[in-house]
Amino acid sequence: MKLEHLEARIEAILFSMGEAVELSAVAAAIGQDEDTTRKIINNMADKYDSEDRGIHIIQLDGAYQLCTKPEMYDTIVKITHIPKKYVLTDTLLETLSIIAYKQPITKLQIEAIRGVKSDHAINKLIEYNLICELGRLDAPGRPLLFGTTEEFLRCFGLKSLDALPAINPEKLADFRLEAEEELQLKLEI
Amino acid sequence: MKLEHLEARIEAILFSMGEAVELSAVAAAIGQDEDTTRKIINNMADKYDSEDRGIHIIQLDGAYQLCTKPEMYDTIVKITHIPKKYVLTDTLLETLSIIAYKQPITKLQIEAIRGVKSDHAINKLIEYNLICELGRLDAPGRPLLFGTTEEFLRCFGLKSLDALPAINPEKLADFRLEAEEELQLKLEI
Amino acid sequence: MSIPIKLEAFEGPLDLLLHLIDKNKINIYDIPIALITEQYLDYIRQMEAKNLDIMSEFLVMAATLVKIKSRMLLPAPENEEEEGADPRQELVERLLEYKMYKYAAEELKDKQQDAARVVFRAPSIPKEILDYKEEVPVEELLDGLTLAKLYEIYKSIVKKQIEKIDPIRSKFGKIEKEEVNISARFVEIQEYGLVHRKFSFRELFKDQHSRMNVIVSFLCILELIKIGRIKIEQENLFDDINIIYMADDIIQMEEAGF
Repeated sequence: MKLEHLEARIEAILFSMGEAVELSAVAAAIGQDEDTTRKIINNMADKYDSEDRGIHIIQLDGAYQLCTKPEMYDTIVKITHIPKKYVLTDTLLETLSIIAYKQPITKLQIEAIRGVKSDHAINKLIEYNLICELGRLDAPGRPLLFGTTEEFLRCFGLKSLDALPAINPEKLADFRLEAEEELQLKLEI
Repeated sequence: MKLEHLEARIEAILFSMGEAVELSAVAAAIGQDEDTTRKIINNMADKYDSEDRGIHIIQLDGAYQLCTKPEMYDTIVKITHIPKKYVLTDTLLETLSIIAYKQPITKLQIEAIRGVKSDHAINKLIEYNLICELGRLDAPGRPLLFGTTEEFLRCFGLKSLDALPAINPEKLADFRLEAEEELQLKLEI
Repeated sequence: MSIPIKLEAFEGPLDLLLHLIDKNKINIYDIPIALITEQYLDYIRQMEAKNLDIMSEFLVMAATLVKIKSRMLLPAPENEEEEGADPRQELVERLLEYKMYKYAAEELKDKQQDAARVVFRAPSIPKEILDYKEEVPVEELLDGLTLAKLYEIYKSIVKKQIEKIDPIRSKFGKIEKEEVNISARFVEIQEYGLVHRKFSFRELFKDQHSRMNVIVSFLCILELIKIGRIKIEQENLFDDINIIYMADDIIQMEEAGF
């Protein structure tokens, strides 16, 4: 099978599926192994980057999805009403970031960090499909464990959880420095 | 504005709209007259005909729409019918084991043992044809009784449920004693 | 001093604390507990105690601050070996962790704004392709599962269930809801009166002595006195109260207008 035909098939798959498609599924559908398929998709991604294309392939945790390029936003808004994505309140963002960085995590652990009840925030995040239940912790009461969803990756433009913004290393260094200074002070006393 | 940028915009528009878009609407969105827009779209259509593309532009009564090429049909059938890998989750295994060893059993009894709601697990096991309804318990509300299916037995090469490994023999003796006492009580009344 | 920001602006007690630390331009590791506690309490005073849940969370933090403050005022034990047992340490750890996630939340907010600029499309798979439903292969589903394994799982569940039983509470008796029917009791008392004519109040509870039953019976007696169907007498203080039934029939509660 010619490479071009395989590319065409992958484009058709991603276009018609709409949602993110696992690499393994794409590979099975075009009858190639995953490594080859990944290479083909990467090659396609380069072509999409060309300036006469308005769409491109994004990667979500080993799955692929077609979407418009960010710079097309203004044009699309002109022709259609893009449903406003929900605005996340500070409460929701705070809760979401704890879940994103500490998953899998229980409600109690979230509340311990925030210092406040978080039922409402958790329910809202589930409603928005940004987090989901990941099973239960094998502890008394078998509390539910929460983690982020694929939709979370999509909404925040992350390829995978590894792409979560690193918590500012400079800030962390500052904190450490302060702590050391403090220690010095103590020793002097 | 470079031609390439206009093409990119049109692709983004057709992709995000999904349905057919009137020429006039496309023209307005990219800020060009209809003639120019038509020419650009025709030019794009030629590019889509290239064999590395799986989608193309179709024209419908002066409107344009993106869709997969007809020859992609088989590929799309394949991607939607990729045999899934079916596995029993821990929750399903847990529920199945309870039903296997305590059948016939009601949903409430299962939930009492597991300590959590089990509707989803029971429904999935029914869907997988591993358990089935065995009738109703003669108790208030006449709850459904569940047990394992013949399919389940066949898979484990069991002739009948008697072949299921015995539950802790001591426990079983206890159960029997209780049952007998209960019977005695009933007879006395 | 007053803090000119509405309380709802804070996510919780840690958030408020961070704000105060920031406002006073102090090092998180070196919180002047006395000053912060005062400002913190000041703040709580301005709080409208509408939501007890929220209020209590702030109060817990205030109590923690006061506790740390008092511990810092106490002279340290002289033979203290482990240095640096700063009572603020735990609070500092919590604040740092919280600050980290608050910071990450801001970063995520930016990411979300960028990511919101792309548009996806809905699936467009022909219906006839989607409608095709595959049968679930049971063999595959049970692949690798043996009866022994299934039995192990079952045993572990049963074991967990036994461990879960509370050794103390499981011995408590059952609490049963009792049903006392006033109108039935109203008729019952009259029936008893018609047969016995004169009887003691106590007699009415020969075999039923739940509190609710006594109360309901007492109410019925009062009502029957009021409508003149019975009268009562008591010869000496603390003697049994005798009830004399005077009517020749029985009326329902509705007829009595009870």
